Amino acid sequence: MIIAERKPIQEITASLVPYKNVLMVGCNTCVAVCLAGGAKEVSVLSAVLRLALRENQPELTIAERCVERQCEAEMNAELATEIGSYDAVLSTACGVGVQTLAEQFPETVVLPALNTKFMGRPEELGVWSERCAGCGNCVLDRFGGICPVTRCSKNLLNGPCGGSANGRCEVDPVNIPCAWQLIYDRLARLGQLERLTAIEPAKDWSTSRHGGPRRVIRKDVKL
Amino acid sequence: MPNTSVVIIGGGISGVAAALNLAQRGVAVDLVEREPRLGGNTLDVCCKAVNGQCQHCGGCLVAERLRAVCAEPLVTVHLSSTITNIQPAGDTFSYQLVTANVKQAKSARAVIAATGFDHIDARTKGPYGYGALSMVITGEDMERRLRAEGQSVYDCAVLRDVAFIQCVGSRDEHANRGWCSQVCCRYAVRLARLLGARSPQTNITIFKMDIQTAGRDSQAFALAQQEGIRFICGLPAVVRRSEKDSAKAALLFDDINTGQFRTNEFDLVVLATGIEPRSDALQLAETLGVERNRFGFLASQDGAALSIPGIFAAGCCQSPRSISESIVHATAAAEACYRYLQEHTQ
Amino acid sequence: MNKTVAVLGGSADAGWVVEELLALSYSVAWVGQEDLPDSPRSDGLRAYPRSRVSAVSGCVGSFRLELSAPPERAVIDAAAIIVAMGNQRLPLGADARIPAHPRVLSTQVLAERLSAPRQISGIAPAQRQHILFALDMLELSGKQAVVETLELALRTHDTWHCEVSVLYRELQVDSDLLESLTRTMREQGIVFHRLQDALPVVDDSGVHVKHADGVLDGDLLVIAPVVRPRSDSAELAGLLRIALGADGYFQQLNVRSYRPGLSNRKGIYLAGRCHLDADDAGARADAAQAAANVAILLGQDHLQPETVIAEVGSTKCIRCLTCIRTCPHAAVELAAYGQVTAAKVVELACFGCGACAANCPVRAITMKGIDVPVWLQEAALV
Amino acid sequence: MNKLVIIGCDRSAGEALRSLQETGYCLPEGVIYQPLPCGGSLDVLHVLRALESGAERVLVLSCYADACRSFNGNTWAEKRTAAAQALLTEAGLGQERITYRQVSPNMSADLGAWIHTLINLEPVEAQDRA
Repeated sequence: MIIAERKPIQEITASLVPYKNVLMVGCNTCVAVCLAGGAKEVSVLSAVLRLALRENQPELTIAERCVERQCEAEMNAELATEIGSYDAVLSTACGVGVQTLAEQFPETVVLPALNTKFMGRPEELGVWSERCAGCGNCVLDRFGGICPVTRCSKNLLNGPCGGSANGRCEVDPVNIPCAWQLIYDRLARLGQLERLTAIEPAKDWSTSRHGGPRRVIRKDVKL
Repeated sequence: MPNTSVVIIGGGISGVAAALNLAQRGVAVDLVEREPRLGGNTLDVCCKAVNGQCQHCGGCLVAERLRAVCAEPLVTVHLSSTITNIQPAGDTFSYQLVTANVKQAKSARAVIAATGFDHIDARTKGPYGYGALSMVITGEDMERRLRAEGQSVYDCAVLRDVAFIQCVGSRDEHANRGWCSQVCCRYAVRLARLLGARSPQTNITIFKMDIQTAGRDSQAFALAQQEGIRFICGLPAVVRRSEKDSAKAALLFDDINTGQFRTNEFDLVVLATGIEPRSDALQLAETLGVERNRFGFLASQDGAALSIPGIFAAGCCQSPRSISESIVHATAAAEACYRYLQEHTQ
Repeated sequence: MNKTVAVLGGSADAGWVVEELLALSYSVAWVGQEDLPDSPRSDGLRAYPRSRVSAVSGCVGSFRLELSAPPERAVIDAAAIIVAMGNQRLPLGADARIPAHPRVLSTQVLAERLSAPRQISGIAPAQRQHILFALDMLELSGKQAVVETLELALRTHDTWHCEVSVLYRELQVDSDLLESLTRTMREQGIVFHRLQDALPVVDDSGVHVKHADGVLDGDLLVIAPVVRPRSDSAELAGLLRIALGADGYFQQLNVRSYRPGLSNRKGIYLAGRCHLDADDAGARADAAQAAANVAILLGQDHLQPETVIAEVGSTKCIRCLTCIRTCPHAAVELAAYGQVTAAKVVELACFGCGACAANCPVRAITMKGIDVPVWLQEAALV
Repeated sequence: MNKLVIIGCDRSAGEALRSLQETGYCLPEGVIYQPLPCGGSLDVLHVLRALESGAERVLVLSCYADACRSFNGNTWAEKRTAAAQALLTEAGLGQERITYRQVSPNMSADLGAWIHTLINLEPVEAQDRA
């Protein structure tokens, strides 16, 4: 899922300076699961903002709403009747949700409250880590189910590099395991070490961000 | 089990815990306490947590149980009350409940003695000057002040040197008190750590025979040593007023390292007094003919059952115990009592 | 209501628990990895020796334990579980600081020699022989070790009529038994010496140990056992989803749960030396306590949830699993509400602490039975 | 008079407060006690809403480590109080409006002293200006 993190409060308050009547809109999907932008975080953040701006912007009001999935226009439709009465919307969704609101309500200012970070998974309560870079051309079959594009700091497809020591990555030995160590260990476990003797050819990156914004079209589903 | 009632003598933590347990099992209980409040000795126990960490003294386990027992419909609490003329009457026991000179004849199917303990009077240990020297106090005094006045009460720079003296009144064959009171090492070490954590400039010395800290729940001794609390083997012979500074106490003790007698001076001397069975227990034992062990504690054959069927002992009247151990023991006593009632109620 | 209690562990502690439970007329399923000690024959008892728990599901009142006991598998349905697997003792050679020498023995070896006929035992006990018993040699000995060693010292003295000395750092006398034991020993001429910080020296002439008043020379040195949590504690704790303390024994030293043998899950209790240090008498009392816990739990006709418990609004739940990961009592699980899957608080297992409610990112969990005023929890109305 | 909201575990703070009240103590005017079933159920939002609704200060109370009936409720309470303090600091408000203390049922004397100290402190704004 998409992992996001709240922006610094100073940055948010600075973005709110021109406005008096703000609607906060949360999203109860990915950002709720990663504890960044669900209904509860909307309440917490709006409470902090009201406290922070009590003195400098005493006239500011912040209302709270939360939708189920902000990247879906249909699910934002419930906001349509009231959104015009606010100067700005502060969204605690990922970048997709923010843009959906902006597209859907062209007359309304939409501000992000979160920084969208990556696609990842919870490792344990309160810890999330990146697992997929969305390269559009999955190689996990050749690497024992461990993605070198995402998890190797240098995106090496023919690793490891010389910076791997004791199974850790030189970029941040404490927090980053060497992806190539993980790949080796996993292939060894699967009895597929011989895969590593093959040279991985240069990857076709045209499916990635390098070809401009991407679309997926399912002709069988699309009318 | 309706219409059966048990009388519990003593409303300290053991009596309360036993009453709660029996009530949970559906047995009606008369809980008799001679003082105007429930709780007994535990009401003076302070919290000894240091550095955010509980020291497992159990002082915090009391309040909610006292409240629960008062709210329990099957428990009738008799405060400021005593029991006289208790005697077996067939399958039951008859007794008189005396509340403010009003006597009431009652009966019970079983009796749980939870008469608790008395602190041994530190005055009986004459050479330590308790009562005569103002800087000599007991652990009980210290706990009571910490509880009543708050934890900052000893948090002062004045206390440079503090001594604890263990086994005051315990393990003392000359005073005919040969038993180990079991709780004093634990509370003294905890209090010492508490003082040490609150005023780091205080030097603390504990004079001891053997620290009774076997087992998993007594890491306090090791921690105390790490924290710089000094343990000296051997008890001081005498405590006097210092000749140099009349606010200080001078302790004369046999230094095991040099084999010489030495005198050290302290701002505060805390006597870790032991505990002895309350005189109530002695009376009760005499009236009912229950056996006592050679130290005067009620002698139990098997955990909680006493030498007469239908009479059980809970907590410190049977042997010295900590608060949490007393609760556990009282629960076991209540269970034994419940089983007895089951077997004797047809 | 099913009133079977599962007792896990083949230790003596477990045996006492079984006895207590049978006395209270509960059905008992006794599971041990080893052969189980002899126990009173009873219709209420089913024994599963040489079996290991392989899976545990359900909650208080309705636990299900799957056992793997080659060649067959078994399933136990139990209302409550008592863990009484005991502890383990380290072999004498486990610590290199203790010299390996025929003159240095464990209590167990000495006990065997003491019971064996003289000619087999290999030593010719004589009055002039001097046997040293050392407590607290590497660490302060626990109660079990102290009682066992002192009783052995006394028995050695009585059986072989030799000279016996006991070395210690802090002599434990904090129970009726220890108090009378040490008294009897002194009366019989056994001498106690306080150890100094020095390890024993062993050579052909004998054993030499430094103590407070000099050096003690003896012919044999018997070392009190060092006890540790069993190495399979963590595995069982994982299956039962109960906590181990930092020291490896079951449950941390929580003042509310440690002494009464409560685990972090409702219906699972701890008994004996898998969670505390105790001599046999203490472990026996603890077994009674564990049985009392069961009796309090199962004594009523049906189980009652606590007055304050958490409740999941299944339509609000987004299945983020935060509550399941948060709950300290393993009381939240994923469950089917009709066709919908959502988190569910198992009412009987809930302690009502509210950690799940405070962590829920969509505020789908409410606390029943406590009144948190609206102004503290709801959004400001604008 | 400063408004003080006390949010605490009812098993420790609540018991301490009740035994204080049994000795005749009354909570001073402007002081509200809000019980929680355990420190674990403290929500950052509780603290912020208390401040929003006009409290000058908030006192969060939970048990000592190893004394929580739910084992880590005290840790949750401490962490969430720290989180609330961090939020206030980040928002430029200063964290001194929020106080966290560990308490046990037999610390009623200490609880009374803390309340007394907190309600007699200068208001936070005045402190900031000074």
